[in-house]
Amino acid sequence: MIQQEIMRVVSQREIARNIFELILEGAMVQQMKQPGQFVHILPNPGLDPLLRRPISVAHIDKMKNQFTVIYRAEGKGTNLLSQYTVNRQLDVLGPLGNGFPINATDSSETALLVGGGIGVPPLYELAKQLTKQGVETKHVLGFQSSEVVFYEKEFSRYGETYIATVDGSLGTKGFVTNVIAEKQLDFDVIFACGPTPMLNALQQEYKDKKGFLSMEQRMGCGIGACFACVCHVNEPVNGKDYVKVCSDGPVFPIGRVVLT
Amino acid sequence: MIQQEIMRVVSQREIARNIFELILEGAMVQQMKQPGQFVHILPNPGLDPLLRRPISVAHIDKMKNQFTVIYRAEGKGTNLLSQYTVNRQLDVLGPLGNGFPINATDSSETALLVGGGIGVPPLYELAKQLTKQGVETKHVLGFQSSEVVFYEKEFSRYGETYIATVDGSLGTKGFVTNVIAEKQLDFDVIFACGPTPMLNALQQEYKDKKGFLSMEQRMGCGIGACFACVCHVNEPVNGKDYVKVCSDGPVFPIGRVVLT
Amino acid sequence: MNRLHVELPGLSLKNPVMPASGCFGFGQEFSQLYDLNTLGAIMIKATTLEPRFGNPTPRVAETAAGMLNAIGLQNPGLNGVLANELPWLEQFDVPIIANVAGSEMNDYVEVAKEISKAPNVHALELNISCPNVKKGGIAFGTIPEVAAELTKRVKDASAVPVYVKLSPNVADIVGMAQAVEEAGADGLTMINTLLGMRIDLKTGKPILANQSGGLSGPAIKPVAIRMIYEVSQRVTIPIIGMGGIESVDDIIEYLYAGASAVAVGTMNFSDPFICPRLIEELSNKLDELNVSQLSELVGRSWKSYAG
Amino acid sequence: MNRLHVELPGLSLKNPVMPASGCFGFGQEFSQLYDLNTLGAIMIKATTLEPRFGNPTPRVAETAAGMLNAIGLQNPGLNGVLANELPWLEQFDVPIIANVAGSEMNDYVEVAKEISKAPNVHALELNISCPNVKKGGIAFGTIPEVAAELTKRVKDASAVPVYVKLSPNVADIVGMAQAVEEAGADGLTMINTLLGMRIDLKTGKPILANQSGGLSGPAIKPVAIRMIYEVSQRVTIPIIGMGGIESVDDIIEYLYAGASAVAVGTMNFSDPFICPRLIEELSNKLDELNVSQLSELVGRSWKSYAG
Ligand SMILES: Cc1cc2nc3c(=O)[nH]c(=O)nc-3n(C[C@H](O)[C@H](O)[C@H](O)COP(=O)(O)OP(=O)(O)OC[C@H]3O[C@@H](n4cnc5c(N)ncnc54)[C@H](O)[C@@H]3O)c2cc1C
Ligand SMILES: Cc1cc2nc3c(=O)[nH]c(=O)nc-3n(C[C@H](O)[C@H](O)[C@H](O)COP(=O)(O)OP(=O)(O)OC[C@H]3O[C@@H](n4cnc5c(N)ncnc54)[C@H](O)[C@@H]3O)c2cc1C
Ligand SMILES: Cc1cc2nc3c(=O)[nH]c(=O)nc-3n(C[C@H](O)[C@H](O)[C@H](O)COP(=O)(O)O)c2cc1C
Ligand SMILES: Cc1cc2nc3c(=O)[nH]c(=O)nc-3n(C[C@H](O)[C@H](O)[C@H](O)COP(=O)(O)O)c2cc1C
Ligand code: FES
Ligand code: FES
Repeated sequence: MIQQEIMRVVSQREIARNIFELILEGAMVQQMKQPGQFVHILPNPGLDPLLRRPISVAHIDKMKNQFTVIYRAEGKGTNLLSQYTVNRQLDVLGPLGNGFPINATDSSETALLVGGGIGVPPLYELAKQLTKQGVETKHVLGFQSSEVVFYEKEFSRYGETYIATVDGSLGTKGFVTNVIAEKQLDFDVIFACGPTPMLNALQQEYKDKKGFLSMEQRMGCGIGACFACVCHVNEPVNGKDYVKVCSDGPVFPIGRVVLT
Repeated sequence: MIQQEIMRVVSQREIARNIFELILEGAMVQQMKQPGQFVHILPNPGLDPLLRRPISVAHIDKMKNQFTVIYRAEGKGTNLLSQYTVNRQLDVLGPLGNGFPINATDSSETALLVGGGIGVPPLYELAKQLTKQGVETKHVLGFQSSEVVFYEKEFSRYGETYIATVDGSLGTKGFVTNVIAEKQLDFDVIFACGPTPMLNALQQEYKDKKGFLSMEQRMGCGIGACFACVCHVNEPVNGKDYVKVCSDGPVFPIGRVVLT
Repeated sequence: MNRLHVELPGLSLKNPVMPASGCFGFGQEFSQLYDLNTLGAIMIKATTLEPRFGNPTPRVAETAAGMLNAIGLQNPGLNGVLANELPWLEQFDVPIIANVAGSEMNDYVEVAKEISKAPNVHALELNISCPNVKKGGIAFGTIPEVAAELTKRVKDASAVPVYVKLSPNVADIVGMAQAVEEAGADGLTMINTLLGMRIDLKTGKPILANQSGGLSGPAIKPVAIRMIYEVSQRVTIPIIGMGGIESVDDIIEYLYAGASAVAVGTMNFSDPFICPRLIEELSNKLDELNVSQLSELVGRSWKSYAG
Repeated sequence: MNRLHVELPGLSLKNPVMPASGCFGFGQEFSQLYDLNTLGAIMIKATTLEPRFGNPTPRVAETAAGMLNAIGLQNPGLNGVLANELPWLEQFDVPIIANVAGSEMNDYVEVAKEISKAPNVHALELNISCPNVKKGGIAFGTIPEVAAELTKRVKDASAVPVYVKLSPNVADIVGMAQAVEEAGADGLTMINTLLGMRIDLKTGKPILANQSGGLSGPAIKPVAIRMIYEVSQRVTIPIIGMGGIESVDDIIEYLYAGASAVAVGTMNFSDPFICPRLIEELSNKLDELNVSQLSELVGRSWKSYAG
């Protein structure tokens, strides 16, 4: 069930340049089902900024009633968010959307998790849950440069982890697709989250593979009511020629959504 | 000189129902000349609320680089202001306006200080400075009810202090004018700050006395540039048929401004 | 007697608060959050004759105390709404106000005729003011003669009262209101969005794929209040007011200005529970204001009243 | 060569940032805060033929990310401005843009004729859009034929280039802009305020003594951007943009939309040092954007450009 909750800030720290890891506590955590779901955070009470910000759930700790998000402080809202200190309260709506279907993989299979920039966070909870299920996971994480790389060690705990940076300052120089090609990575199912050009490249390359892509769109409501976040689909789904990223997604089977 | 300064909150406490005493620290304090001047406080960075709030200086401590304001948390801005805790920073413009001319009184005279509600604060620094000059001060302070009375003890330190409350829950029942009449208070010069009807009553009653009234108006700039805060005058001043409360005032000689 | 009750043409509202069209879909999503029976009414998303996909994305952009949208009237079309959306809404005891849009007058007339027959549709909201479609939309909303003609034809076709939704993008809102009143409108809803734009500093291009969009939210409230204040004194039909409502004080301000009921749009996104919350708070507010009937507040800003 | 330099009819600006009319008086107050020589230009408060006291108070009210004003063109009149204000401003090396207002066409013409002779007045800003005066003002700003006629007559009388200040309270801003361009305007300034109102919940009456007033501040920025985007593509004269500017990013957004220079109004009140601050930041921003001349940015949102 979707809840609106005033949650407590458990911790906040800058883990790479302008990249923040924020841990929140509250009852909503019990409702979180899948990696890849997101929450809609109001960065400020009051009217400026006005809208909530969609941020993926990066780690769930049901025992402690806590979950983690990782985000880049970029615009007005995320910059305000980065100023929240321990014990301050934050208005969160969630959990929202449909995440990565972890049951789509069985324990004999290998999963390739591909993340780009701030698309990396939801893959962390995914890696954890897949590993727990006995699935082997490999991780390819792409960033602009070494300064904004985060969670390399954390991912390594769950499986082989490769880094790509656009400027070559860490790992392979170039994009995640370069790494996959160069290392000739083998896998049965692919899970990806990141900028649309990255998803588009993966969708073209692996359209015949089993795979799931998590999308981004500018959002209004975050719950499916405003039609802000629609995408065209390649074939009608439930008689509709579109899907809503917020409530039908953000995760879709590879090949479903028209990416450009 | 008018300064814009990011000042430090030294303390904030609720001294009566919804009435807050806030002490701020910064270099601007050295520029404060007269009791009755005010500062223009931005209750929040960002755009909501947008405008500064004019608040009178209630006490100046040049030694410590600190000054005090006392305000009622009422609307959006003052409610936000009341949430500032120690060591937080506040954007203050000031000191603004022309305050009470303490040299208009000499030490042989008696001054009557009349305040209504949130008009009381600037009289406190005035009482202090007049007393220091050897002027005898009497204080008549009017409030709605006992719950919102503040600084009675503090004023008593400088001179006789009478309280009026509209509901009679403390002191004389009624208005400050009732007290003055009832106690037959004698004085050479009157200083007043409070709601316009109170000032109007005083101006009519004591138009032939030496006196100074501090006015309120909704403000834009606070420095004389926008013409938001003008009042008609009974006789032209410097060839003008109006004064600006923010830069010509907020204190005017009794009889100068048209009050209605 | 329920103090929040409001009686308007075709609408017997248990309270004056309803979600605004386009900000609440057809109710299904919000029904997962709270009981829709609490609402005074529901203004459903615009319905056009044919299904529409709407505009490319991005369709929304944030602005200071507001937002822009260019959804482009995405909706499943008249048949889809009649077959799926309205029947689903029948489970609730809430009057539906159907927002009707189109590119040609005939489209409007056709949609109005059919949708007004649905049992739970108690009124139509004639959307002559949508800024986000290339044909029709706002064109109907800026020329009084065209708006009047359209109103007349829809009114003739409709089985229920017709409210005309006015565009604020005009120099003379009173003239527009009077034109549609004369043409037979049973009520007005105002305001729709102001035309606006934001440019993406990274790309240098407009953020919205549609370039411009409709500005809504608290930023536009003063424009709405001014227009309702002016119009309510010059027409005799009631007004449902909207534009940036986010608090119970805002509702009171709208009533004082001359609105008889209100709709909440954008703020449903920041606070999805806003409608039931405002309805609850409104009751307390009436105690505070010491009024026995909501209607006493309507038009207070320009009516002289005792007390 | 100074990268911030902007060349406009009558105006050779060392940078594109100036205070907007009515938000800076005649400069004296702000001169106590910083050196006015830093400014690109100064748009002084509206000057009318006779002195005016303006409207009763309250004259301002706050709104979400904006404010309303109904000052009512208080000013010392043509003679006062010529005798005191303009001579005082001569100490600064800053071009003055004189905002001209009136109730009758003849008033405008008379003021334009005389004030344009002042040595430091380099351009006029024809205020056909003030919402706060009963006669004239906005009436001139909503009817293209009237605006054109006024522009023509003022242009004939003026010794310096004439910029016409457009009102956003119209359905067709492009039509208005083209009408005044054809009538001889040398430039446009846009936008003036939107008409708005707020009601005082304690009294039930409008907060402003004048009832309605002009909405300004960040709330209106998307409306201004949209109008400048549309107009700049359809006229050949330059535009000075304004409406809610509060950051250097806002300035870039205005330039991208099609403005050649910008004015800052309301935000002078919240941050009295905003103009010099923005001018300083703008220089760094050009480094960041890697442009050698500000003018390269003008109209980027609709011009196709390499890179
Ligand atoms: C389902 C989903 C999950 C996401 N998960 C993460 C995450 O885990 N970590 C992370 O750092 N970012 C994530 N994002 C992107 C994040 O929402 C934006 O970076 C953020 O909204 C930008 O807000 P701002 O205040 O920094 O920028 P502003 O420029 O102030 O934003 C203005 C408006 O545009 C919207 N907006 C701007 N950029 C984006 C964007 N890229 N995607 C969607 N809306 C945008 C904002 O939400 C806001 O409404 C996610 C986006 C979606 C849709
Ligand atoms: C020279 C001067 C000195 C003042 N000194 C004090 C003081 O020492 N203590 C104190 O409690 N109050 C003082 N006031 C009044 C104080 O400025 C208002 O109470 C305050 O601005 C209200 O802001 P808000 O956020 O509570 O209300 P909101 O309703 O959010 O205010 C909205 C807008 O209206 C303006 N406004 C509302 N009420 C008033 C008012 N009574 N006077 C002027 N502007 C108003 C606000 O400044 C703001 O621009 C003084 C006012 C002036 C002009
Ligand atoms: C995302 C969005 C979609 C909208 N869609 C419609 C619509 O389909 N039909 C319509 O008449 N108005 C539509 N509107 C306008 C609203 O109904 C309302 O008139 C306007 O937003 C002002 O109210 P607000 O400030 O409370 O949002 C839409 C507004 C938004 C924000
Ligand atoms: C208090 C105030 C007074 C104004 N007076 C004038 C004026 O005399 N002449 C004029 O053309 N515009 C006047 N304006 C409009 C501004 O010049 C500007 O066009 C408008 O406020 C939008 O810019 P902003 O949002 O930056 O304030 C005034 C605006 C304000 C807020
Ligand atoms: S954000 Fe509103 S439908 Fe997806
Ligand atoms: S507040 Fe601007 S002139 Fe006084």
